[in-house]
Amino acid sequence: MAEPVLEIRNLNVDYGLGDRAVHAVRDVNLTLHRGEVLGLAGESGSGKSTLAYGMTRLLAPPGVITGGEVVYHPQQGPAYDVLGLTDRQLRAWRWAETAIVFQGAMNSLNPVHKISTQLTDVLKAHDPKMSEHSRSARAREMLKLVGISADRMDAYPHQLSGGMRQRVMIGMALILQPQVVIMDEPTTALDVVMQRQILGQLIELRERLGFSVIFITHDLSLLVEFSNRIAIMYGGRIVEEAPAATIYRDALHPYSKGLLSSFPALRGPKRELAGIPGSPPDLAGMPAGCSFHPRCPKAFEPCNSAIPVLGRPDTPDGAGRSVACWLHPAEQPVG
Amino acid sequence: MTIPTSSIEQVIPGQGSMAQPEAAKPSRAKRQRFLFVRNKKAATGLVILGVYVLIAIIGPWIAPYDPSARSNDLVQGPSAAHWFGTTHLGQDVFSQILEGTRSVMLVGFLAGAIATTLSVLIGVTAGYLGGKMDDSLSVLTNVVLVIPAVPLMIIITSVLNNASDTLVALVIGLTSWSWNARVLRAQTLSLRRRDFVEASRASGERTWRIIVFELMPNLTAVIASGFVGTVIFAVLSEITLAFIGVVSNSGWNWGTILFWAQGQQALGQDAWWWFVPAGLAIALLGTSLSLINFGIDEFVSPRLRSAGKTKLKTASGGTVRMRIGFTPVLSNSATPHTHAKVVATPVMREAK
Amino acid sequence: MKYFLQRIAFYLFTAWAAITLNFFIPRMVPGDPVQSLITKYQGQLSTKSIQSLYVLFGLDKDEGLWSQYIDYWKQLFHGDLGLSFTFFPTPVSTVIGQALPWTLLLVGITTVISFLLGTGLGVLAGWRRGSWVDGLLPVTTFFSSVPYFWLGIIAIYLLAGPDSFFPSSGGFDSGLVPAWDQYFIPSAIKHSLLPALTILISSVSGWILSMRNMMVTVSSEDYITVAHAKGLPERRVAVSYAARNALLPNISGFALALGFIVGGTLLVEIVFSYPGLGYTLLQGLGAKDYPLMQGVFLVITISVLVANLLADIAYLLLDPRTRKEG
Amino acid sequence: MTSIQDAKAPAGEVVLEAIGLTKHFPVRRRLRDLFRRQHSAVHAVDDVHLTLRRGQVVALVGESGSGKSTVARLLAQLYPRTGGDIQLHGESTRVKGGSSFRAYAARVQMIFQDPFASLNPVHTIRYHLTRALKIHHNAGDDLDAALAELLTRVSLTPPERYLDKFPHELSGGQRQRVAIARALGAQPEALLADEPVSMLDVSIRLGVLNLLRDLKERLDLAILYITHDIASARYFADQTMVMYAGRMVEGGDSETVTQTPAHPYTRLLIDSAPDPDRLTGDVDPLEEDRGNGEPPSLINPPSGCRFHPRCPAAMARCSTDLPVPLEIGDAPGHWAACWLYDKAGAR
Amino acid sequence: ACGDSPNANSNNANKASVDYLRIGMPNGTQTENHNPFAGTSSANALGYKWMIYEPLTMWNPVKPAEPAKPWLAKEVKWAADYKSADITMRDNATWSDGQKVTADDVAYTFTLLKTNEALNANAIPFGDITVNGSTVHVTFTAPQFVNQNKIMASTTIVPKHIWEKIADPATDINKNPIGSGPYTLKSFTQAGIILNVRTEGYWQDLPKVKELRYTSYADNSAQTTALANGESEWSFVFIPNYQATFVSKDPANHKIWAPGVLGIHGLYINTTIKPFDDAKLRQAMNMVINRADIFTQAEAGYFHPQIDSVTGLPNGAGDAFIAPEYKDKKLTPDVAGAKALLQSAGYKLNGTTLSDPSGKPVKITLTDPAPWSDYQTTLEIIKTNLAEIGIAATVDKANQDKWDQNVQKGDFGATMRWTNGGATPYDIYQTVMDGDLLKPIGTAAQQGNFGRFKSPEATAALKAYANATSDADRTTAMNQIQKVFVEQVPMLPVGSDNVGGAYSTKNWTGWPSDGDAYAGMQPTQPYALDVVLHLKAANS
Ligand SMILES: Nc1ncnc2c1ncn2[C@@H]1O[C@H](COP(=O)(O)OP(=O)(O)OP(=O)(O)O)[C@@H](O)[C@H]1O
Ligand SMILES: Nc1ncnc2c1ncn2[C@@H]1O[C@H](COP(=O)(O)OP(=O)(O)OP(=O)(O)O)[C@@H](O)[C@H]1O
Ligand SMILES: [Mg+2]
Ligand SMILES: [Mg+2]
Repeated sequence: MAEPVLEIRNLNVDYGLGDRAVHAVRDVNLTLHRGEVLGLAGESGSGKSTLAYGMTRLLAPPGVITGGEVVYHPQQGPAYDVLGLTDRQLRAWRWAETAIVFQGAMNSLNPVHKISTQLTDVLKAHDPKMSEHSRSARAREMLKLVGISADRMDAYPHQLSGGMRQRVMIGMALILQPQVVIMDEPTTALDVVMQRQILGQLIELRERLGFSVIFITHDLSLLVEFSNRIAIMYGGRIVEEAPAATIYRDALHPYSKGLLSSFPALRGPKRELAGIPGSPPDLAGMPAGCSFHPRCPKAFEPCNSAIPVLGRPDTPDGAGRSVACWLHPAEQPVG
Repeated sequence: MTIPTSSIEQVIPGQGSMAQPEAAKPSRAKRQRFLFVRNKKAATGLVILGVYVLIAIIGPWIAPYDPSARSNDLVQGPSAAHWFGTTHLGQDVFSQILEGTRSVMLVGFLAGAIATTLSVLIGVTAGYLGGKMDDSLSVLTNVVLVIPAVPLMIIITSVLNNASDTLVALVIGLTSWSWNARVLRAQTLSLRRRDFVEASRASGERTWRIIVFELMPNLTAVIASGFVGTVIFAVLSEITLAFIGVVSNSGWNWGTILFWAQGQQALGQDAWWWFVPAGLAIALLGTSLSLINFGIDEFVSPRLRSAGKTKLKTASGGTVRMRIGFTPVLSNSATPHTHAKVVATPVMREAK
Repeated sequence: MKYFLQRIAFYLFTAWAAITLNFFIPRMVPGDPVQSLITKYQGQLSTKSIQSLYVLFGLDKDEGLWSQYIDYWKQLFHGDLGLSFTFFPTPVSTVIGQALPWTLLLVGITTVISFLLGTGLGVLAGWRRGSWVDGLLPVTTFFSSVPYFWLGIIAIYLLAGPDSFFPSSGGFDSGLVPAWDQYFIPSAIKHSLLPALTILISSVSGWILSMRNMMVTVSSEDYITVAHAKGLPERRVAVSYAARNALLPNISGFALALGFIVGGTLLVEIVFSYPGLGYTLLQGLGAKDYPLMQGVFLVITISVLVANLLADIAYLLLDPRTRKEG
Repeated sequence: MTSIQDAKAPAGEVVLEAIGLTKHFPVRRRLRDLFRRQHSAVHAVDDVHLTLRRGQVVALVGESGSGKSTVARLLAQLYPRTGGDIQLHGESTRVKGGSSFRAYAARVQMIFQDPFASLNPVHTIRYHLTRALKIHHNAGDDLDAALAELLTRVSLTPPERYLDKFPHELSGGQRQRVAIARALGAQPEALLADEPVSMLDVSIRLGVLNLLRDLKERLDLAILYITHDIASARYFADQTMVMYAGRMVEGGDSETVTQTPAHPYTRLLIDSAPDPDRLTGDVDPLEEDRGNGEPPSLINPPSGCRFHPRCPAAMARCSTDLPVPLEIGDAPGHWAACWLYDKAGAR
Repeated sequence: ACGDSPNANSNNANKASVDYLRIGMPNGTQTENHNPFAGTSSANALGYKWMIYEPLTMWNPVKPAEPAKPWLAKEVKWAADYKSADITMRDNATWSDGQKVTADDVAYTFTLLKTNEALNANAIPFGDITVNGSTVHVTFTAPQFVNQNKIMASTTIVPKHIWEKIADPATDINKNPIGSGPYTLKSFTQAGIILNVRTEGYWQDLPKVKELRYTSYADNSAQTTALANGESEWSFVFIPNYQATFVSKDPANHKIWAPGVLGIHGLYINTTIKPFDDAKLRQAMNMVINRADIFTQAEAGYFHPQIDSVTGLPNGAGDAFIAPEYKDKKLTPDVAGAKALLQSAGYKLNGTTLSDPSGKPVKITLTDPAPWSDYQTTLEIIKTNLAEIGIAATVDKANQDKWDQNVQKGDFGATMRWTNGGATPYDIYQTVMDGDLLKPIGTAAQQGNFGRFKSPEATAALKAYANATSDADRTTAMNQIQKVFVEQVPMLPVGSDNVGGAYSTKNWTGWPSDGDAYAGMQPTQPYALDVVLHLKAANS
């Protein structure tokens, strides 16, 4: 496999402090390789966004990172821990190395500034020496790249449609040619036609520019189609991680299985829709042991007492994947 | 149709799936509404206000002297006999303050209640009904808003002979509802299209029921903070009116004290004890009301709550501040978190 | 544009209603200007002069309210506000003209400074929550609850004295004549310091608070996080992203405050004998000077409405979302 | 206690029918429009025919802004309509407010998209349901029993556990169930469900949809199921109608419409739906022809077929003539408003 | 640098010695109006009209019985019936534009008043006005004994050659005042008016004060602060506790002098209300008022000098007019006497409640406008005084306009109010007792007799006094008036008006005083000019 570009090691993120802290992300280990699309799925509240914001240190108060490392491998030079950077270094790292596209583009764009301003101020912040002219040329180029004509440069966000705004965001994310692009549900507000169009474009750009993507959504079918590898989160932990096709064909964790059988398929024979019984766990009062066990149809004795570790499963194709389930005890923990 | 019925069985019947484990959600149901009392600011405000209310009720009884009674101690400084000193007629300032509290509180709260009622009636109705009704009520609101309140109060009170506290409260109430009405109208406009209002309309509720039972409870906090704001305004107005001597009521309030003090140039005679306490009493009352208002604001919008602790200790002993955009890192070692127990021994798997 | 015409129509209608009220309200007051004048000069003005004053003011003729109202509008359209009684025979417009600049300068500049200062501090308090600015809040709240006339009087007592830098009253040294020169301006500024400070202290807290709250609300918007994620310098995020958006809702509050410049700080002008409009209004009120009251009310009404209209326009200019291109 | 009717009426009876339903929202006029006679308007819904039958689910699919919610609100008589007719049991109805509206609401109820917003946060579940029963005088003598029955019906059992909770104490799925129970409180014949699950989590959606289908079967309700997720329409609806820019473009049996879509727009929709079986990163074949992919302006909708600017198979005639519903022929009742199927008029 | 600035030489710091006098009045905003006839003009409100324009004679109200000094007129000769007067002008007076002051100017001024009702503030009934050389002969349609000083000593004479060109003298603001006085207008602003001394042409020695700076303060408090700070050197204002507020700030220089004049303040009693229609009751009330308390506590020990005489005539100014029978009758609190009087009149005092002969408790409402704090304090004191004889009084702080209305309509119990003032006690008694001014309850009595006091004797005596042609007749009438006043007590006199002022001797000395009472002390009255002419620089 390709070399890693971003390694998350034992990341822990809490909301709040002390006893009342909510542990939203726990001991997450995840590696993003160069050029790949890593999908992150899991139902609402499972900690996907927290993970994304946590590793970039963008989490708003009362979020705190209580432990872990986020090791970034730049194209040149030694790897370093993003969590150890000073504020100034972090500002320089942001967007130049890792850019983020959020869910609602309307909310991601400052409503009172023209999109040209918002595009160029990144350039100004990261490369103050760049001339006014070349900044605007670059912005124009990015817009063209995402399929928006350059004459919309002077438009305000509200003058663009939802799809166009989302594309502006994608263009903005790529303007500094970062190594990693994190996309947190970038298309949920859009309808399917637009969604496909934008994702298609993104994949194409990734092939041309060679950046890696962390793609967050809870729509598994979308992930299966668009990403190389998928990690599934539940209750703040990664419960399974495998190549997209592998997961789709043969999910090991009962939760992943449940997710995959929760949505109706449009094509092919009508599948049985099993769904997942119960409702998502309350992060403040997590059940002991495996957090999924109260909803798990296959729960058995160790599940309610011990937390399973993410590790390579004891299955024949266990090589490229890992799972945290007592049904498939880890042969060797990841991380 | 080949939808497997099993799925229904699995999801619906009995308590199988959707039933919640009982303990999962503690029932902090109704108490949530009074949670704002737990806010430190609101609690402080309420305590101070409580003292004022108490004085308003029992003040005249605990006053050491008749506040109007003359004595031979003319313009005496604070002493054991006269805590806040005396006036040019030898009246006891402390007793005047105690006695005056009632009038101030009465006018403040009555005017606040009148103005709030009017603003709710006009603002919410305008906001909910819209159209012509909204237009005419908005013009009314704006006209009242545009006419300067204090001069208007002066004019109206001068029409009334011997305005009692109630009448003064009425005048203040009638002239100061418009700002809140505007705020409420805007709030209602944003609520009106909310799904739950539409939903109760769709389920066939009558208009007045929607306004009273669906909209108003959601406006409680806004109404409450409007009320508190109007009370402050009313208190200041009453005191201003009394201070410039246009209110003709004969009783004591803090404005009357200030009026006498200023008429007798208390500060010019260095009789600060005569002038200062009433002003401080007003300021403290105003502060307590503002604190309550803070509490309400923060209750409505939790974002406004100051983060309890903003300075954090990191594992290495340094401190970091909680701030937007730079999440504090308390420890960046990659050791697994303590609460994840790694069980080394593989557990027997159930036969498939 | 349509929106604009609608607003203007709305404002015109409101103005009409308010001006009509302005006409009727002063006439509700009992007593008449002549009597007030006599009582004002207790014993100094002989009661014999009553008749001469009625003749002088032209009040010896009886005229119906309605025809007065019609005349009032006729006069208004000629830009004529009538003659003041208190300052007879000075036209109301002259009285207002001589007082208005003082009020505008004192209260106007103070309001602007208060807004700017309060907004600035509010931005700081909202951006850096829990810092020292937050600690300032309870103090400013306390001061904003103090009746400002009280504060003014205390300020005079404490700060103005025989040898003090601060004069206790007036708009400028009594030996000077208003002129743009090196004698008058410093004197005018010196005289405005205490009243300005009083207004400032009691009004700044409102701005701090509302700006802080808006900042807090805006700070949690996604685009602020995005701005951070973009690695923009903190100042740019705070000013150009957060404060710029947080300012918008305060604009209309500011406009309204500007509109209330005239009517709002009546007592400061009285306490400091400041030759402004609020003080003039109070004199008019005391003297049953209908024309003057009407005139001042008209100025207030119009200024509030114009300020609101300006706020609408400012909003239009500052918030591109309202700028619907057609 | 018979507060909720269980008796089965003959299936297939038409409950609610929309005939040529049209809704134009007036647009704020601008200065230069003053000199123009014509008032511009958002053509949100144009000439929509829809039939809801007892015991049947009709799905209405289409992209965002195509007018689905407007249709639902028109049917619930929450908006006055611009044109067309709504027939309840064959009788034309137009109600605005007051008791006639209540009488209508007793028979046609609506469920809103967002279960988080459609319950008043200050009232308990008990209040919501009591009101639903009382407005339509369905409470009977024993209110508690009626409430319990309502909750049981939507599988919120035991009822006592939920009655005194506030909406914020319930999960999304539970809230949507309460919203459904509230609609059922009126004992309606028709239920208009406007995207009832789009705000719910993947794992919870299924439960609510299954509940709706169960209700349809047991209570013999006529249900309009609005969604933009065409796959769920396939699974849960008997009939599926596709809307595009305010007009119906295709309709028929759900399986047929989803498996053999006739209208180019339906095809685009189905091709765009995420499909795990597709190869990773496969660029869509339709990509190039799709124009800017933007839905058309509804103020000045395209002439002729509203889809023609984006249609890969557009013909000259598509930009001029408004297509009429045409029978496809592959399955009974399958139609599409597309000139491709105009065998007679083919040139 | 700024040579042409009007303020260039106002830079006070540069001046070696102070050559200006700062005069203040608490009269609020002023607008430019130098019309000496308009009551609303700034010239009137601040009194600077007396520095620009002059009267015919200079009258000293502190010694009202003394004859007025000739001023612009060399001599004024009244006919015995006071229905005509001959005024002879001095010949060395000039207007500030250089023209001579002539008898024509006087005749013109009188004609102006006669023909303009609006300007004739004292309602003087002018008859024919003729000029003969430097003498003006003026007749009146009624005897003017009581008005003589209003005509001669408080009418500003204006130049004919200027005023005849003015279209409407009533509404003209007289932008460039040309007068005969020693000062001319330098500048006007709403905060201050500056007068410059004339360089030449004044008919007597020019004053030492080179510049007069008038400032109008917003209210008493601002004026007092200014006085205390030394920003104001001369003013007429009520200063509460003047020792502490004013004098103590500079004991060597800050002074107050407040001589009484013929105008009084007292408690008007509504004589139509039972049982207050009973003179005995009113007498008893009069006996218990503690005027000393009122003087020290309500009037700050100076403002309304205490009245001692039972006739209600002020000490000093009134002495000359007191009837022989009342010469030594003083008003002193006498509770026992009052009780005895009441008992004899059929009233009963049960504990703390007085009942009238019909058995009803005696109650009274005392009313005055809320903002008049000295009156309010007075009422508070009267209230406790009345309580001593069992009369339950309540103090009502009325709204000023309502109070005005109610007092005029006779809708009040008792109220503190002032009387008109003049050169004789006539004005005082007329305001209180004149039956010609009596109006039924409910109709506004604008000129006086608010208490609805009905006394044909008093009315007749007042008429007799005004129309008398000899001093003896006048004395008789005056004695008669006083008798009615003392016996009937239509009003309870409390304090007199004063013509006083607060001043500072820091820069200027020569102010009138008890020892040298050459004039009153109010800066707004005609004699203010006389005062200024007496001033000398303190350090010279
Ligand atoms: N400020 C906060 N305080 C306490 N808990 C929080 C806070 N913000 C989020 N959480 C909790 O953290 C958990 C993870 O939230 P997160 O937003 O990361 O979920 P997510 O997987 O992104 O969900 P979604 O799919 O809805 O976006 C949730 O259970 C949420 O309730
Ligand atoms: N009250 C209204 N006034 C004006 N235009 C409206 C109004 N309501 C809806 N529209 C417009 O009508 C069109 C159809 O809206 P509608 O809400 O019915 O779409 P929808 O299909 O339900 O979309 P979604 O899937 O996003 O809910 C849209 O263009 C919308 O902007
Ligand atoms: Mg998320
Ligand atoms: Mg919709």
